[in-house]
Amino acid sequence: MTIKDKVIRYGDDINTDVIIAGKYTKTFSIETLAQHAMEDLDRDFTTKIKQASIIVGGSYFGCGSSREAAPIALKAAGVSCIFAKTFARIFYRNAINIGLPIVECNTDNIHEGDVLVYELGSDTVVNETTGERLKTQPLPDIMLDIFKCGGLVEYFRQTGGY
Amino acid sequence: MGKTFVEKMISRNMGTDVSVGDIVFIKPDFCISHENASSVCRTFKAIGVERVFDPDKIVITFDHTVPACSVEYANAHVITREFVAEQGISHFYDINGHGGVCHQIMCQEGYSAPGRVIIGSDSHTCTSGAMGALAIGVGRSEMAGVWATGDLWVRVPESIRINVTGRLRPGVGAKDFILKVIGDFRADGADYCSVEFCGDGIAAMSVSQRMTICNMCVEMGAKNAVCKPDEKVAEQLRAKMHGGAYEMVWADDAAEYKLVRDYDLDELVPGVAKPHTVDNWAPITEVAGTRVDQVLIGTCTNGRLEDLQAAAEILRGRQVKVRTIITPASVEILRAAIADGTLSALVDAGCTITSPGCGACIGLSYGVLGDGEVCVSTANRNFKGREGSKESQIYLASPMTAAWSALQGVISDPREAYTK
Amino acid sequence: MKITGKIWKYGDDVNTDYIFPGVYTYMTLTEEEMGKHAMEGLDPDFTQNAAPGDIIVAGKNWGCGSSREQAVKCLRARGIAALVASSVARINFRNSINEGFPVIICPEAVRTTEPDDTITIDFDRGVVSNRSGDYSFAPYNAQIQAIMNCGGLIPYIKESLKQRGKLRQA
Amino acid sequence: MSGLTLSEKILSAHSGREVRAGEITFCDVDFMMVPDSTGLYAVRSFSQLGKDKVCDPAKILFVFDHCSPAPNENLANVQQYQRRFANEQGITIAEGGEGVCHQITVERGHASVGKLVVGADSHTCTYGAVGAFATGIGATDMAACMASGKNWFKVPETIRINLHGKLPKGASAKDIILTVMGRLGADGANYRAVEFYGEYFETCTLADRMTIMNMVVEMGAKNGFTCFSGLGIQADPDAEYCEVHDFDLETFVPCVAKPHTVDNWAPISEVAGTPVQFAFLGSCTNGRYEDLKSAADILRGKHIAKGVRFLVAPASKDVLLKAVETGVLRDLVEAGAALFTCGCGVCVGTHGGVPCDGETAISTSNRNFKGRMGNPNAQIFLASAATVAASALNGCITDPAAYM
Repeated sequence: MTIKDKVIRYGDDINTDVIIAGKYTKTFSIETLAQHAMEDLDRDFTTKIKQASIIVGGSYFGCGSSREAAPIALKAAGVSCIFAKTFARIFYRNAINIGLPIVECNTDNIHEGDVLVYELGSDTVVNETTGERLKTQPLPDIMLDIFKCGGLVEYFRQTGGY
Repeated sequence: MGKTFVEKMISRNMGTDVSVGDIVFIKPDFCISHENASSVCRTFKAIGVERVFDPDKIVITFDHTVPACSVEYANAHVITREFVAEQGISHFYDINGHGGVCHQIMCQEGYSAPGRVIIGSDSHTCTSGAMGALAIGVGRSEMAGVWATGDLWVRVPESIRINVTGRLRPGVGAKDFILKVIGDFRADGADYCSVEFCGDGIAAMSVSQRMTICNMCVEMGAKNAVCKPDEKVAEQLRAKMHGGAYEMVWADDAAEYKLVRDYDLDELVPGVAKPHTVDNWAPITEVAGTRVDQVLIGTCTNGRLEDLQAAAEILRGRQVKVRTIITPASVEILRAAIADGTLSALVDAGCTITSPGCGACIGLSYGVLGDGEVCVSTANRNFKGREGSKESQIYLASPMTAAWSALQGVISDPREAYTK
Repeated sequence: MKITGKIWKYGDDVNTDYIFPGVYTYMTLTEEEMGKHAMEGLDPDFTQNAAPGDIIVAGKNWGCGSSREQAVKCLRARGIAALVASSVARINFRNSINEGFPVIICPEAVRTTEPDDTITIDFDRGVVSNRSGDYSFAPYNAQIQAIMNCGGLIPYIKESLKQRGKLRQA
Repeated sequence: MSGLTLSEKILSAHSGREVRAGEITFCDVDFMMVPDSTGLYAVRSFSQLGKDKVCDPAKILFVFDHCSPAPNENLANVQQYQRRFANEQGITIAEGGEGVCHQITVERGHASVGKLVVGADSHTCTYGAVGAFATGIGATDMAACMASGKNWFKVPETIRINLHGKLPKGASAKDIILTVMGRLGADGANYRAVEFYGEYFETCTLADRMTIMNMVVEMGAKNGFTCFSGLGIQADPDAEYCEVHDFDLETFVPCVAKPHTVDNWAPISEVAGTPVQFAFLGSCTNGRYEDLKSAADILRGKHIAKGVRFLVAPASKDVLLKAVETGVLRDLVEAGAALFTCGCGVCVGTHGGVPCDGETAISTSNRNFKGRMGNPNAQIFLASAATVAASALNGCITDPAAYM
């Protein structure tokens, strides 16, 4: 599967409280989560996401709490993939576990509005706007297996568990 | 012809004789508002008056949403704080370790006293009748009018007299008495009336028990309720009082009543108000065995030290089977419960303590009920959805019944606690 | 003055938690927002479909419970023209007067009004008319009528303060 | 080959083979802790996995602490959903008001030396204070773990931090971790384990160690250990560390993390005098008896400043009872503190003690992100229990040293 879309650019240390505030996380309503995603960081996010589905961050994206509602909210809002220099550990696991593609690469030269093209699982992402080709960090095998199944629940259903 | 309590009070306040049915303007000695003060402030500003009629006669407490459980509530508190500062209102109880439920503060801090007129923008303002005051609940816009003018229009009401004899038996509380009265009168049985409680049964009760009784009279529609003031009230006021000298006022012997009823406490059994109306009384034996998910002990009805002590006496050294929430009616009560070991006994027994205030009673936080859950509550209302889900059920009961039921996990007769 | 409207019929003891649930009570809402939650605790059909000019017909002890005046404001905000009840709980009655919301006490009219009725209230004659007949009700006391004539307590207070020269000049 | 770090040792013991940093390994998990904040997703994911029963209910604890007693109908139902699942499966529930999950897990001995513990909460790393390999995971991760009793782990590299000398008066464990974090940065230990060493740990309390371990996740760490002779497990002397940092405790001072990031460190002198309207003492970071006592020692016989709201939420019932028994709670309440239900309370902004727009809060908790306490228009400073108490007393950020 290939992802091709425009970029919404954020900085370093995007934490889980701004991705989805604690007051909204105790719900199964995907709509509620989608509606309040990034609310405290970027009031225009829900508008922007209609034009651009790729989020690019700096280092340490998703730091903070272990709330799985953070990647769920972004996925529900329509985010197709997140690129960052580094991700916080729990967010990284959570994103893969719920089937939201995330990729580590050097994001320094990616800007708001750039168009990225990425074949899921490949080791390169192309910035169509600048022509730059960026190396991506491969997923560990276990995470790749989980991701290929579409998430951890599906992985368990298909493989019967660890 | 003699005068009832309320006729006497209004006549005194007006300086002229009034009789039932007259509509007159009276002047309050103290006005009480809680979180709805923010709305009162807004309406007050809309009226266009610069200053409140008397900043020393206005009391404001935060109790319904403390500490604030959302940004909306937090910001609403600010509106009141700013108004309080601007108007120089000195009797203000913020979240700073001294407040509590407004009605508790009125009695505990000695704003309410015999012969005084108390107006509150809360229906349970009638609680202050336990102090011998004429205490009337009104709406919030109305309170803005009082803040602006110092006047309140009232219709001089008919009166009901309830003579109480006998003594409460072990396991039977003042709450059981008032639940029975409301069950008998029904939800509108005292609509627009002033209800007077007297007799040796009332005289034998503590001020705290009288507060439980007066508190709930609005649940049968009363405009106000009052217990005959006595030395017990005077003693409490000697310890702590605001405002000037007060005067004991009581009805004349020859006063005329719409209704007179007699109750004998010796015959009283523990009871509950079944869902979903306060007048849906049943003796405890009828509902014993009903599954319970949550127990709430507290509120302006039964959140005083005596109530917590009664619960602790039953719970000490035992473990509750269902989640049991204790919400003291004021910080002062919490402090006393810490000092005398009541709090430790309750916590040891597995109870959860929340910040003093209205707590779960109003369904705004601190123990909201989920779908299908059953709560035994010492609060004053069991309307559908009152403490959360519309699919939940609330049984109103005494602290003894609540505590004993918490131990069994089903509604249980608290008299067993005193025989076992 | 005379009003005619489609009615919403309710039973006895409709309390303030039904008319305006507690969860909204301590939110700073506009009257329009209050209107959106009217009767939410009891009747979602009303909350969805009540229209301006409709009239509520209810049994005894309407509005019992809390002192929350939003239980009147929300109805007025929805454009409800009046309430006809067998009796009204004290604080709710006061709040209605203070909001300038007409409340008519007329047990006979309540008893004979069918759920699908349309009724007419003639305030000048003091008569409620429904399919089965005309039923008279007692007029307001003069003091209360004075408040109602001003449109509620706040305008009334403004008016009387103006006359007493106490109101700040805007 | 070099020796093993503590993380390598414990993960090896749970893998049935020796594992080294960088490897991915499947381990049997000793204990799983599930709080109400993430439990709803864990339960839902579990119900989708296709398994009927959890691996072993005795290895699992549900704790209702993030929003208990329930603040609204939705959360009441969310808790009921988890309660039903736990009851069906025979899992123990710590009900609302029993305390913060991490405090309870340690108090009840579920986390102890050499154990492998996972929790569906990022601050699970707190249990490194008692020598457990403990790390936070997400809800679906937890569901898979409850089903299988296993999880996969990437063996972390370890950063070694040596603390030299003695801590000056006024400074505390919280100041240590805030300062270290300020130096290393919020992602300074991302994916890694942290081992703390130093004379300090020979004499400090368990509460101090828990405070330090609690916050290692705020610099990204997967887990951590506070190492001292009595811990019961030691890293090999020749273990390999990816980084080593040395700190001189003598130079440490009371400090804060300024809004809106945990590594936005400042010495107290830089921010002293900043007005505060709201003070919070509690949380899994600093809600223990020792914290309440250090605040009471400052406030005893005094009263907090007018215009300040000071909320105190003991981390557990045991903490509350001890504070009652010793008079500490009375001192706090008499000084104007408002008691809040044992649990996460004010820290997470979901059920009580939300600050107003434009307010400045000083808090003993572990996060000061924008909106953390429920209002994005408030400012949060993080500090020690003593600093929070001194600041509540004066109505502005205050160096506690003068009051100690």
